[in-house]
Amino acid sequence: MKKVIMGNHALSYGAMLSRAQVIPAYPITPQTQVVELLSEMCASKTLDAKFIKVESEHSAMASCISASAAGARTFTATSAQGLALMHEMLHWASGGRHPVVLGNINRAMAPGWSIWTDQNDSLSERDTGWMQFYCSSNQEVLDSVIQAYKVGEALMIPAMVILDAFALSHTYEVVEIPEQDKVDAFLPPFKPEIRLTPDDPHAFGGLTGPEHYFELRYKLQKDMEKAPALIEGTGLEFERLFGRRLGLVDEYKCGDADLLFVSSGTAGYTANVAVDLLRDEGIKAGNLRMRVVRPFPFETVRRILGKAKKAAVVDRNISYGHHGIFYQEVKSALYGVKKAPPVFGYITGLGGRDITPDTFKEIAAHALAKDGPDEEIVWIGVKR
Amino acid sequence: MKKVIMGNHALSYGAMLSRAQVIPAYPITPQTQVVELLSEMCASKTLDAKFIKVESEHSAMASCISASAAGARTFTATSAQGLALMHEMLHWASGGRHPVVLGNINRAMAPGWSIWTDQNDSLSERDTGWMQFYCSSNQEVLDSVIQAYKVGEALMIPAMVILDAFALSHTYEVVEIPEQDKVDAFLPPFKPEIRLTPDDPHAFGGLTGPEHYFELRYKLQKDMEKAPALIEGTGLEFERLFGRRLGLVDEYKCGDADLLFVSSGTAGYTANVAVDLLRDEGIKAGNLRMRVVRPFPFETVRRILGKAKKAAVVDRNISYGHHGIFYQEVKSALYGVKKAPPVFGYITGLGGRDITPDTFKEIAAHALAKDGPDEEIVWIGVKR
Amino acid sequence: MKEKKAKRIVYRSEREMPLMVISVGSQTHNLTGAWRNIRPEIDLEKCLKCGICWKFCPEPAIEIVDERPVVDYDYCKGCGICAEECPAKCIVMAEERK
Amino acid sequence: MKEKKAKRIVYRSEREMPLMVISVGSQTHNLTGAWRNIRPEIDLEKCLKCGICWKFCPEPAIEIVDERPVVDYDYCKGCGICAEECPAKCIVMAEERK
Amino acid sequence: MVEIRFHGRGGQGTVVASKVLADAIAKEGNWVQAYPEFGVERRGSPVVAFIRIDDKRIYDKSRIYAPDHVVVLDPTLVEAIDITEGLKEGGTIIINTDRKPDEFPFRGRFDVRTVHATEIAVKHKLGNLAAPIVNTAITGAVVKVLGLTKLESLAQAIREAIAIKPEDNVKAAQEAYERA
Amino acid sequence: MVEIRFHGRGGQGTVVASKVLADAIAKEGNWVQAYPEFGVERRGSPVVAFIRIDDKRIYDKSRIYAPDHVVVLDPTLVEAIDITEGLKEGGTIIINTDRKPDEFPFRGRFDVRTVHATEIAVKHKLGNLAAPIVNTAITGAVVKVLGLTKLESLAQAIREAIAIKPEDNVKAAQEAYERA
Amino acid sequence: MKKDKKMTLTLPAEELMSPGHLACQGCGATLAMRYMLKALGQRTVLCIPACCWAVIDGPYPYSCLDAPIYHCAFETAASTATGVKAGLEMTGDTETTVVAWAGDGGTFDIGIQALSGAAERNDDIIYVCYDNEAYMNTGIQRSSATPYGAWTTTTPVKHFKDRPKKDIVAIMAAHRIPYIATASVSHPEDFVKKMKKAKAIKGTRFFHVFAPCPTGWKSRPDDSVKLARLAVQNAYFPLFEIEDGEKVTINLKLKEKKPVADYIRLQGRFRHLSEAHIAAIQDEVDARWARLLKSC
Amino acid sequence: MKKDKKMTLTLPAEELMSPGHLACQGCGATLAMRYMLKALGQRTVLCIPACCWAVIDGPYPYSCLDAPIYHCAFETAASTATGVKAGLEMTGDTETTVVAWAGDGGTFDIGIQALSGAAERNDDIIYVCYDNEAYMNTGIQRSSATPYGAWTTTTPVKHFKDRPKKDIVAIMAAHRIPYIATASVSHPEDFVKKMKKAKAIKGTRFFHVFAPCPTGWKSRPDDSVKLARLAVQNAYFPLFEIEDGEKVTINLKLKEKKPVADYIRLQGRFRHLSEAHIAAIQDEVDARWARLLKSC
Ligand SMILES: Cc1ncc(C[n+]2csc(CCOP(=O)(O)OP(=O)(O)O)c2C)c(N)n1
Ligand SMILES: Cc1ncc(C[n+]2csc(CCOP(=O)(O)OP(=O)(O)O)c2C)c(N)n1
Ligand code: SF4
Ligand code: SF4
Ligand code: SF4
Ligand code: SF4
Ligand code: SF4
Ligand code: SF4
Ligand SMILES: [Mg+2]
Ligand SMILES: [Mg+2]
Repeated sequence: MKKVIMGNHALSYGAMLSRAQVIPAYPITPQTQVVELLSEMCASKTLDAKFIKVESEHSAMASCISASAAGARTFTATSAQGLALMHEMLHWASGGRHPVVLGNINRAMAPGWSIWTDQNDSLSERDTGWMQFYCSSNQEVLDSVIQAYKVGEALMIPAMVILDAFALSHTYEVVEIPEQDKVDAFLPPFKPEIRLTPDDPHAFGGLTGPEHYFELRYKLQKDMEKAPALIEGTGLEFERLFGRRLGLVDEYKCGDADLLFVSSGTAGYTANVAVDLLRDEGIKAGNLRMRVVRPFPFETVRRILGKAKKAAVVDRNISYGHHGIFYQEVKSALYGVKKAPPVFGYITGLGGRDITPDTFKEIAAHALAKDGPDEEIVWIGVKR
Repeated sequence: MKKVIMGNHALSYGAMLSRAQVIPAYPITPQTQVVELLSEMCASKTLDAKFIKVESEHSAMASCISASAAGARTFTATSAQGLALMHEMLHWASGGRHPVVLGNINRAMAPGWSIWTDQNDSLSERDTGWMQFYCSSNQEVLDSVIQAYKVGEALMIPAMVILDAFALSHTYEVVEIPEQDKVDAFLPPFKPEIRLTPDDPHAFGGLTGPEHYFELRYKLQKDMEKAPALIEGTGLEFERLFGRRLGLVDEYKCGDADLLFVSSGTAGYTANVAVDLLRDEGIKAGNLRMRVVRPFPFETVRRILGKAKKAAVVDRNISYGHHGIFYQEVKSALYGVKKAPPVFGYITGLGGRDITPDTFKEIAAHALAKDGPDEEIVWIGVKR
Repeated sequence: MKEKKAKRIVYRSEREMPLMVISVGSQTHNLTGAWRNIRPEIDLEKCLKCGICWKFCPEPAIEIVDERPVVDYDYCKGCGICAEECPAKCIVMAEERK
Repeated sequence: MKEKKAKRIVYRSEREMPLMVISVGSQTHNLTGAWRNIRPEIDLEKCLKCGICWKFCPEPAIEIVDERPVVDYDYCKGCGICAEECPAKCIVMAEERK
Repeated sequence: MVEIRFHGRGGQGTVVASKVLADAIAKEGNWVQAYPEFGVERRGSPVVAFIRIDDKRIYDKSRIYAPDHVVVLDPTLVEAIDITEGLKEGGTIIINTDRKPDEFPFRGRFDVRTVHATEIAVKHKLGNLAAPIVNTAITGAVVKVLGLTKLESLAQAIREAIAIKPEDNVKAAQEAYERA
Repeated sequence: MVEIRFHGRGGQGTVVASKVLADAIAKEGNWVQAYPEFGVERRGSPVVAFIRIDDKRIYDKSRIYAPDHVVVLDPTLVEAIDITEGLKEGGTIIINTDRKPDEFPFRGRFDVRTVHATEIAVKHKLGNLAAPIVNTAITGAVVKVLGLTKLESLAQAIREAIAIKPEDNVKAAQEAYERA
Repeated sequence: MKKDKKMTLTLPAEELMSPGHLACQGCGATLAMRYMLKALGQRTVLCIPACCWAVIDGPYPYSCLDAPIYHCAFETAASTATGVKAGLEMTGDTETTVVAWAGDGGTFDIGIQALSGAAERNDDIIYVCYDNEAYMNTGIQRSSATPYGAWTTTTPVKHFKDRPKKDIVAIMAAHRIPYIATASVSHPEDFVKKMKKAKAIKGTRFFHVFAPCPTGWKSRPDDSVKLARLAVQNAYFPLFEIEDGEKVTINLKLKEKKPVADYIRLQGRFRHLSEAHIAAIQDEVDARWARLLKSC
Repeated sequence: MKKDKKMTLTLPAEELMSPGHLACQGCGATLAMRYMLKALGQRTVLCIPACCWAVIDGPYPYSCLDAPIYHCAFETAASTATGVKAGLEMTGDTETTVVAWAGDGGTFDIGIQALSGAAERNDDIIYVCYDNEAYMNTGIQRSSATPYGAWTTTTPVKHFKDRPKKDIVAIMAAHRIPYIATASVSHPEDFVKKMKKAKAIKGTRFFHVFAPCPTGWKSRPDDSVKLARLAVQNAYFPLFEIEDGEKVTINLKLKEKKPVADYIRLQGRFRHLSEAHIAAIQDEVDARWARLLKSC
């Protein structure tokens, strides 16, 4: 069934169709509609889940974790300050191997208070052991939630589905809502091998000395390394059932491109518009949209970017005292790759400053005019 | 005056000599001695400061931030879970431009509970806009606290002084405790231009729309970019007064090295032992110890590593789904540098697994046997 | 008290902005009269000078000028509390011109 | 009840470990008798069989065997509570051999 | 690609109007995007919403700066703010008012249409005169004037979106369609 | 480089012993490192501490696995655990006990020395027989046997480190020095 | 009009809040701020966490208040105020009053830990909770201050709030802080008087302020003051003080209580309630009032 | 010895805690756990945040308890328990008792928000706070449960704790949860009885358990039970229950209270206190006891 829904509701539908069982959540702009609809669904029994009206995001994630340990499929959603308040518990979910799924609306971090989009909230959680899926359309949001459960539960690793504030969260788009029975066929119930139950009593997460900790974390990374192939495979399976394919990245006219944008989120779609405009002007541009950031798709990035003449990485985020985070990671991935292209790093759109097709055209003009980057960071659109 | 003190007390002495005025803190192993000594100092008036016995680390950082806004020099210390619980407030301190200084004892993140060292706690805060100083001796801890105030207050950016759990926090070493008047000469009182006072009323940190947020964050990054030179300059000034020099990095026999370790923390000193052992065996090894990670010392790293034949980056941390964090960032910094060497990435010592001179010798043997890295991550010391 | 009816501040460059996220201007540049679609009109003849309208205006958009209540239409949002609370019932809420 | 006096578990490889940080063995491998430097000795002749020593042992290291209290010295840490609480004063804390 | 901007007040359902319209348009198979102004909406304060329509997938997620048309739900806004900002030359302006198009100063540069949606809403008992709910009524006028979709699709979209008095809302939209 | 391991029980001040000794050694200009076992110390449980001494700056921050000497504060530990683990062949073992060195089974492989620090401590009223505080006394014996520093430096270090009855502690150390 | 008659102002004339702010029409929280500043004067630092007031104040680089404000993280009103007080004292200012100003969500829920900590330390701050009975700034979600029976977007009509309102005053009283007061925007003179009294006390002082919200309550903007008054008069929100956690003084004695139904019926958020529900609410109010009387 | 006489066991024989655990000699917290499990039985899930018990249980891959445990983050005992209960229910297990088991620091301080939230929602969990009156696991720092006068490493003798102990029971009573009880390791039969009673009640149940800590109190390990008993007998820690936040029942009536000094003098942490200080403590205990009697 096709419906015009907002990005936030795409998250709610995703959780509903995935039959999330425990949903502890706390409101924050611009996420509120996610939980409002879910609480409505629980009240009206459209969804057989326990909605827990926690008193903070910290508790939301704590409850997700322990409900997951008890064997339930769990969902929550948040944004910016709320995600940040969960930080300790994000480490916990991954270290404890609890495949929670969290919807995060990308919003700039305070202070000053902002409710507008940038990626610093979620990217500053890149080291917490969660998978991260960045979405560019409401359809992708909904589909990603379902896939995140599938991949996450197979690997026992939690996953975030991420969308831009307003530009996606509050934007209505046409979305195909899959049928429940088809989703059920794709995503079986969550049945973890080990769970918290008096039938098979274990202590979870006790004091772990230097003799054992290293190995447990090694396992986590090794399972993370299985994720890229699994995500691709899951994408294929999903395509067979639903006709839509999502992979680690989304290539738009990359094949013959002289200049490749590396982009993400809603800007990752706007970039396509710029690619077409540039091609109209005779410039062979392309766009590599990064959907999955954790695990980082090393091979895919190397394969695609390895062939480009130039790459322009567009970051709506920054690691202060370093570079844009995609820029940093793309360069790192390409290091040592033979004939890897010059890679330029651009920062734009922080705190909700709009990113338009013109932004990309300005970036293209800059990158095309130089042989290689001569500044650590190129700022686009800042009033200087 | 020379004293044999533990690393935690080096933090306390650093804060005392810097005349910290407000110290909100919460205990956590292995940091407790820091706050115990400070609370003792406040009780006995050795230090004229307000010690606030907050009920959580989140509140500790919130109180640091607002006391700093009110114009006081503030200090706190924590570790692992405590640092993680501060995460939202870490973003706040930097975004609000409050030069708080925080001592962090590197401890592995739960679950399982660990009290032993690795760097994931602080490195997973690398994107929060704080300067980060990693220490290798108790002397360096004490000196770094004083320098962190000097640099931080000049730029209005907060700073972390970081030391390994037990291997430094609980290890007693000989430390030269500088005289108070010399420290006073080096570090003048904190007098921010803008502060929270009814004499000049301003609202701090209000809602900041897309028209302004970007520029404010641009300023933060631009000031961060001033830090490397300032840290070097401050190190020189400190050397003139106290006879000890600390810079962005610490080079040990790097000049002619065929194989350069890139290391940090206490392992960054143990590496020196391995360098000597290897040189005894005729292998020209060297060690580049990273003291400052934020701001990332791009130029210094490029200059020193650009000349090496091979580099082996040793990470006591990991960004799950990616690489060791130093490995990632060093490669990123070297990307596009002509004749940059092959860089190998090793992960070892998570959760307090010991890193010994032999660990480095094993790493050297591995790196020397290959032309270039053929695995994403080389694990050292994991029981497989 | 900050400047009455302050101007909107326009920064053309980051260099003009203070280092910190701090306020340097008053909200009075924001003429919230535009929010109003009904307007309070005070019949001063009936007024008791009790000050209740002044007391309960949330903006505040009622000033005391020469010992009588005056609505500042630049700011009055038209909530109607003054009319509701006026003991003399001498404030009426009239429709704004459509 | 988990195995009495369980063995210490030795993992030689990460593959032997469960995926999650969970317990799979009992703490009884840990013979806390080594912590003791004084040892409770029960004079069963005087014992009232009241069970109070059993009740208050924090380990618990006192078992009821054949209707009488028996200290398990593998675990008794020598805290002395049993001796302190015994109403018959029939438990004495003796020094461990030095 | 067609881009439309809606002007209303916080609490008047401006976003709902744009959303219902988007819904109706999607029913005909077009691609569509609708979004509110990205800000803080306060009861009474002027607010804005947008829709973007195309016959192919819409990749552009940037904001609309130069709409083709403007729809004004609350006539008092015409004086309070500049509703023509960025509007393309010759664009249509649809205003809920009892006044005539030529009473508006910007009449020359733009194609001004008026419809008394408030009257229609009140007639169909959607709110009251002090607080009429005009958002569905006005969509009828928009569909008529701009011809973006069929009236039947609009009616369907209203039925699906509006929980309280759906049929009255449909009727109001129909009447506005006829009278616009 | 000299490396020493201390064995005691939680609550007995084992770490303090190692720290005081480090202090005393540093007073003679040597570089020194002292650290406890990196674990959870519980009242009564066996605990360990270490020191590492060199005449140049000590870069090595790894743990000590093969000490040159071992010091045992609590004699009951000799039976409870393996205090010789990793100890270098011929290394010295200093034990607080009233027994003779040749009463210990490992006598052959190592150089066993005994001193009745408990008696000395009790004599100087450091704790009581049930809970004697032997940590300072034993350091006197260590300084005598291993000759790492001067007795005067040890006395000074004890005075600086011990807040309660410093002089009695110094005297205990001196007596242990003499009797060791 | 009697030209000669002087205007009667029952509140201090000084105005530290300027118009142009971003509150909705008829916002009770805005009145509360206005009254508090009249009582405390300009030498006051405000710590405001996320809540409607974080927006009402105006965006960067503006502020509608003439007192300094630290806009702080949602859960940190109390710990921020504690820090400000310590910072001011250590830099030589011991006079300025430091106020934490938070909504019910920021107080009853996400901020209660920091508040409890400050109260336990008896930090020298005034904590004001303006209570509009839900998370309004994020669009009307339930908080633990939301009363039984109310609709919010997270307590939909089909499953309206089924737990009673958390008794924050009792919780604070259990902390035995020197001063606690309730206040209502319908009784500004009482509000100002108690706030001035609080200013003179040292230690942690707590205000629970009733602040109607037409947007969130689905009430008419012009009813805001009336609703607040009704709540006082029907003992839904009685006015009282507690000193040292023990000494209770009722500021407005009620001879006969108005029925709660009058109050309920003016608000859209209660529209779905049956007579039986309202009777239950009346019972609860009666019981609370009886407890209060007993505690004096 | 009378060979024929049967042993008298006043507690259930079932032992769900095995020896080999890592508590100090004479640990009261360990006794508390032993008693609780005797009362609740094996179909119990424990949620244990950072505290001594996180260590006592034993390191990975061991546990000294025969009930499942979720070792959770310090501040999350209550929210973890809430999640476990929800997770079990949604997977078909509605029988298992879910217990949050936390120290005083994890309850009075860093965990109070999660606890307050759970209580407000009346989540179906038993929350047990074993109170050893300081952060012991990290080496004896003050918590808000540390009593007036006590030394800890953050309340040094020169500046000993100068604030009274937070009244957690009053705070929880203000939440009006169905069941609250105090218990002491010196009175295990009473403890077990009340715990069994609590097990049968639905909603949030709170236990405040007195658990002496020889390490932190600088007391003799063999005095642990004696200290707990003295505290009950001198009304320093009276045994009582509160139902629905209102109905108070004193479980152990005290005809005459022993002097507090006997209790104080056995503990090194109070060594520095003068007679005057102790008299002040006695007054405070008397006042609290009087309040308790009044509230019945
Ligand atoms: C950590 C965190 N979580 C959530 C939010 C989102 N948030 C901002 S204001 C608010 C509601 C505030 O409610 P209340 O305190 O009652 O004040 P009101 O808005 O009603 O005035 C919420 C949930 C936030 N800013 N930070
Ligand atoms: C966020 C966080 N802060 C601090 C700690 C360190 N910590 C662990 S246990 C503990 C003290 C616990 O005290 P309490 O709850 O009273 O239990 P007890 O140790 O006394 O049994 C502290 C401070 C932590 N684990 N997590
Ligand atoms: S209508 Fe409202 S805003 Fe306008 S003057 Fe009256 S009270 Fe003030
Ligand atoms: S409330 Fe009415 S009577 Fe009183 S001053 Fe205002 S207008 Fe006059
Ligand atoms: S001495 Fe303590 S541990 Fe040993 S048996 Fe007696 S009570 Fe148990
Ligand atoms: S306490 Fe004493 S009398 Fe009672 S059973 Fe034990 S040994 Fe026997
Ligand atoms: S939502 Fe309510 S509290 Fe917030 S500004 Fe509007 S009226 Fe005031
Ligand atoms: S420190 Fe106290 S509570 Fe903790 S294990 Fe030891 S005796 Fe028990
Ligand atoms: Mg509110
Ligand atoms: Mg405790």
